[in-house]
Amino acid sequence: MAPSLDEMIQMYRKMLEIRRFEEAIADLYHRGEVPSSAHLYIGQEAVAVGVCSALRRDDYVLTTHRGHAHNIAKGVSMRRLAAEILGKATGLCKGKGGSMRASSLADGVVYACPIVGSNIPIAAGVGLSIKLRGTDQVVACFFGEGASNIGDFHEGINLAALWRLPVLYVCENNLYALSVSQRRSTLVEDIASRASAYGIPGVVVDGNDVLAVYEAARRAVEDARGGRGPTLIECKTYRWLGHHAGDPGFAYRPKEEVEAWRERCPIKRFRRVLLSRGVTEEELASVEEEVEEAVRDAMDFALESPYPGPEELLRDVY
Amino acid sequence: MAPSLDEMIQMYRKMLEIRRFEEAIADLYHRGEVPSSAHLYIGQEAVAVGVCSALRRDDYVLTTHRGHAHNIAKGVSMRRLAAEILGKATGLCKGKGGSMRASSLADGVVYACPIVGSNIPIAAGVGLSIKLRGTDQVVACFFGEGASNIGDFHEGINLAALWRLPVLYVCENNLYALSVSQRRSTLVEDIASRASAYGIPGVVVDGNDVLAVYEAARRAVEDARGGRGPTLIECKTYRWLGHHAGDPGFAYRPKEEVEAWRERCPIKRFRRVLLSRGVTEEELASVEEEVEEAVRDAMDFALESPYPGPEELLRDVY
Amino acid sequence: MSMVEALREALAEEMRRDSSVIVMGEDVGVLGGIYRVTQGLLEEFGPERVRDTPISEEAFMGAAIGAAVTGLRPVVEIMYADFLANCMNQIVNFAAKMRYCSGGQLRVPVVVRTMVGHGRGHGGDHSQVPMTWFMNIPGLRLVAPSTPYDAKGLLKTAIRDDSPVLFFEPHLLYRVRGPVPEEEYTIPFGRADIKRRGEDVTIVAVSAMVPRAVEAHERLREEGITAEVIDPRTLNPLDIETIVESVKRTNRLITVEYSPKTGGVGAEIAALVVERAFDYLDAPIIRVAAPDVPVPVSPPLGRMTVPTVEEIVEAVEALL
Amino acid sequence: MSMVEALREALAEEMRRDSSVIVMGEDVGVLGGIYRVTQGLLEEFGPERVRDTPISEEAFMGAAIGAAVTGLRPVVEIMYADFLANCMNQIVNFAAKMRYCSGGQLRVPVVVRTMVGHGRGHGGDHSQVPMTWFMNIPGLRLVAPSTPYDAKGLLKTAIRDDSPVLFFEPHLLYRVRGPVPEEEYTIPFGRADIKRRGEDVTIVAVSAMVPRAVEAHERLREEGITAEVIDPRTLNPLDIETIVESVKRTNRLITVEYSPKTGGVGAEIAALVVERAFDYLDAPIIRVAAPDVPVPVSPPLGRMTVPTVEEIVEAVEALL
Ligand SMILES: Cc1ncc(C[n+]2csc(CCOP(=O)(O)OP(=O)(O)O)c2C)c(N)n1
Ligand SMILES: Cc1ncc(C[n+]2csc(CCOP(=O)(O)OP(=O)(O)O)c2C)c(N)n1
Ligand SMILES: [Mg+2]
Ligand SMILES: [Mg+2]
Repeated sequence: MAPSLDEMIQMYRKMLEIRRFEEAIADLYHRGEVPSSAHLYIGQEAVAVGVCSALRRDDYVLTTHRGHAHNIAKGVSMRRLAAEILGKATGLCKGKGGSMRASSLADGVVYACPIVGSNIPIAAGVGLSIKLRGTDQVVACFFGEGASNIGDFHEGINLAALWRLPVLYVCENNLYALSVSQRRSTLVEDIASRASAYGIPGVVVDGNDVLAVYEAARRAVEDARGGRGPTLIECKTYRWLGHHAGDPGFAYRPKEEVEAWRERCPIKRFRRVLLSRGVTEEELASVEEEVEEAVRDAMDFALESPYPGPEELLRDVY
Repeated sequence: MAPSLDEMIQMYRKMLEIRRFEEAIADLYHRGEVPSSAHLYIGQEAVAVGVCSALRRDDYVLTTHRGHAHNIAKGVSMRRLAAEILGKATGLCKGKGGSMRASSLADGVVYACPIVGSNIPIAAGVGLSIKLRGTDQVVACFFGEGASNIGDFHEGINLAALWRLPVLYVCENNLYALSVSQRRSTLVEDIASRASAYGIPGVVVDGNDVLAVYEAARRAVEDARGGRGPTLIECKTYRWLGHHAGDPGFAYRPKEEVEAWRERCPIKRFRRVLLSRGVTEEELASVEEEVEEAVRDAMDFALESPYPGPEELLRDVY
Repeated sequence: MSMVEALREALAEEMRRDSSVIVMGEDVGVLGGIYRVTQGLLEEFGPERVRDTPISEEAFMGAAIGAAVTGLRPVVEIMYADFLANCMNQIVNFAAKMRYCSGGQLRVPVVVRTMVGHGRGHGGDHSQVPMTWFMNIPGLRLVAPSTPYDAKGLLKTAIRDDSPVLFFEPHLLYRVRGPVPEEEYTIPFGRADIKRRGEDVTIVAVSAMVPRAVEAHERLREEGITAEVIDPRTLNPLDIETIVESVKRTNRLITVEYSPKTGGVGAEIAALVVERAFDYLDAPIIRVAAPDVPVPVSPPLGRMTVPTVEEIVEAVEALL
Repeated sequence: MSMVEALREALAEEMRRDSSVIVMGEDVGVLGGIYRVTQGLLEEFGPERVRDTPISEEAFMGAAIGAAVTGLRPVVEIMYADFLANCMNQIVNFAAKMRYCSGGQLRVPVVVRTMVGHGRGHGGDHSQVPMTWFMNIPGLRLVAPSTPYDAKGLLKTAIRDDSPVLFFEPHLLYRVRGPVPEEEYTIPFGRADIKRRGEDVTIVAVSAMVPRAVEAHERLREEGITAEVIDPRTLNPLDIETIVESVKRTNRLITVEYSPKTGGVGAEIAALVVERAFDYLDAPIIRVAAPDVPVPVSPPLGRMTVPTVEEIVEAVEALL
């Protein structure tokens, strides 16, 4: 079941929001406004949006150090997200979590886990809670291909599979884990093939094709809601920039490789699809303008927001 | 390449040594002479002996909480092994390690790791040291099917595979991890199938057929020595007794299942093979007598040995 | 009843009271736990709420956390406290920090029950009393009961608490019996129990060392020495007020634990007492603890790693 | 030269000296480490001895142990000390215990280099100074350098030592420069460095807190107060003799660390001083430390979790 044209325009809007938001954060980072490192998502937008578009508002998401996009795709306020990244009192986590932990339970983004792979068992637990509470929610858990080599991946997916929990495990394979390429971290070609080690389906999709991602996610959601357990979806994609905003990203990647992937821009590509389906240039241009405006507004909000006061230091520990 | 008849008689002797040794330890356990728990290997003898018979004397072994057998199969003194299990000063580890850590570096048994799965990455490291020292040794790492669900399994085998280290990963699938049956711990049927998640060969063998185990190990050793990296060998077998000497082992296993497996005794079975190959009843009877005598001697040695003196308490920490 | 039975009662009562309480861990279901604490729960509450797990400590700890932040109250069993090292990441980097780092959005009502200090020859990696691995981690609650009564009351409090709790059960006391009332009760965190009144010295003993300190009190009384024996019961929060108040009267302090002395619980208690009651101290503080070695299997050596009543008595005599 | 450069020199020199020394960890090869400590090693020593690993802390720590007990001397990098929680099992249950539990058969010459206390807004699970997770673990050596000179000399000693060593590198001091001689040298474990002589108070500062304590010394001198500043340099073994000798002269002690106060390094030092120099103490011991909270990202809050020179000065003034 493909999304409607309206839904597709919404997806386009989300992808663009992510792109512009990350560009703006990169800018703030270089101006020294971001207290932590910022791991940008540019180039991978089709994954977050494809998956989250297949989710309901009351479904859950668990994300990672590279998690701004999943927040945006899930409908979290860009204002409060930007404020969080800047460590402001108006941030999603009052500025205590920052870029790597920015999340909004009210919007279903349970947490961003900056320790690689740790969200995989936690997502199983969210699935367990869904199952025991008897709702028909699902949870999508995002992680990189690098995370697929840590024990949490193995233990967590095995547990979710065994207990047939309603989890989508979404591996964002951007070919690198910091400086280490996939082929220097495992002999396996497709991370999705590891699904067989847990007796669950594994699917490889073009992670730069938002409709392909959407369709894979939609099927996995159907299975999960139907009590048939988790799916491992591997989205082949690429991060255009460095590992984080301060990393040029060329010390360990050939320039040509980066260039080749930039050619495959998921946003441009989807834009062409929309035009071919009859959406007009004008419609898209107005979306684009609205997005720019919304991102500018978010950054202004974040920049103008106050830092938390000292009384916040000792709050929220217990 | 099958073992010679002489080698086969040696294998028979080793299997019998393990059986009688474990029976004697069970006896001592019930008489209160064993300070720790003792995880007995009875029923699984073909695995330790099949694999270790394919190893050279200077090859390495890493074992587990259920590790008496691998020591015996690798040629460790039964006297010093029994003394270790009893916590005596003459033990392999001066009585400090006990049953669960009994090991003898001089005989190539590097260590027994009582935390499930922890020996899997350690074995990778032994393989790395072999590789860098440029010897053509190999290391065999034993663990249960229960251990295949812990992160160490995943991370450790992936690392050994990636670096093409000379390791045999031997999964002793006795169907239970303490009280939890395999099908209540994973959806996967054959643990060996997980090898594909690391890009290495996985082999399933009848773990009660010592010649089948030997042959699988021999091939894996050949690959490992040839620089072609690790193999995951799964040996399907069964422990006749409880998880440890104090566990009757029936609370979680159907009596019929236990009975059925006892019918498939690896020692009786191998005895029939030997007879069919022309070994005489008398030859086997004399082996059997020698083994009984050797085990009795080992237990006497252990019982008569002194405990370590108090000066040992503070030694060996640094 | 024994501590095992008291713990079992606490679990069963809380599971009856609140359907969001679930139990998970290795061998907790069909077998009822290797120490039988969870026996009968599977039968009463069924396999959805009483879950045998694969050998995957990091995963089921993480799963408990994920379940906790979305509405359940999981009680996890870690078979030996040594295996906390296998899920340290989930405990320290997630359970302890998610509430703070989410700006208060998340609550992590997980209880981690675990057995400490086997006390028989199970060896170095199966005998630890690893409370101090977690004392430097804000966000956790640390509970160390020493009687069936305390075990039951504190476990019920732990299950109802919205913070992650590590609940350390001493193997040495599992089978020791003690009174437990019929009526429902809970014990608040952060309230030490003064086991014996005394005027000459304060002994703060932790976990399985409490009955030994009490026995030391009895022996010392025969010599005309009265030792005040305090069981803090929870190490986080720590009822330092009760300890300080006692030291202000006795002017002497001994701590007793069965973890290695260096970096042990006694260090923190000693440092706090020096901070708050320095002028009242008439003598150095003695920390009775295990020697700084892994626990050996061999019985005569192994015994030397668990402080005895004699050692406590001697420490008191050395102070006076 | 900076501490980063000094560490790099130590690694290169030891790798030249002894072909059994290897380096492994995440991003240590092609990238040269995210803090560039291992830069150039891949080029000089090749991919067999300088190994980028997958994101598998438990596995490469275990592999380092396996390699160590069979003849190599691996130096492992754990990118953030917080990730020690991801390989706690291998460190605590194996590296620390294998020598003892094997009755002395095995030696585990592994060095674990790790970055502590990021000190900028990297957040709760990327900022810890987790030394006390390991103080209660016999079998480990704990090293905490505060100058390029010490870092180089101690790392060389660590690599040559037959015991497992956790080597805590303070991010706050990575880029601070200091003199390092041309000639080869090593620094023995268990020798504190008296950074400043003084008569009025002893300040024992750890890791990145050492330069702050030195600065506090300078400020106090203007007020006519002389503080003796001691850097223990290794926490296990701990040179308690030097500290005690100092306190016997100054009669006052302050400890400074940037881990949460509860269960911190200061507790053990305070307890030892009370044990050995009680009669010389004229005042309570003050522990200057981080507050008991996870480290928040927001800059004004984050800054409150790293003790300042002012806090140290104020602590001294409060004592006198
Ligand atoms: C357990 C752990 N080890 C190391 C790190 C440091 N680290 C942060 S992100 C990262 C790379 C992650 O790669 P991948 O999972 O592919 O995600 P990507 O960054 O490519 O999105 C590393 C090594 C970490 N956060 N956690
Ligand atoms: C990490 C860890 N968790 C739990 C245990 C307790 N334990 C010891 S043996 C065992 C079962 C192991 O099963 P398996 O790996 O199949 O080996 P088997 O005992 O069947 O030989 C368990 C759960 C442990 N030692 N280590
Ligand atoms: Mg990646
Ligand atoms: Mg098994």
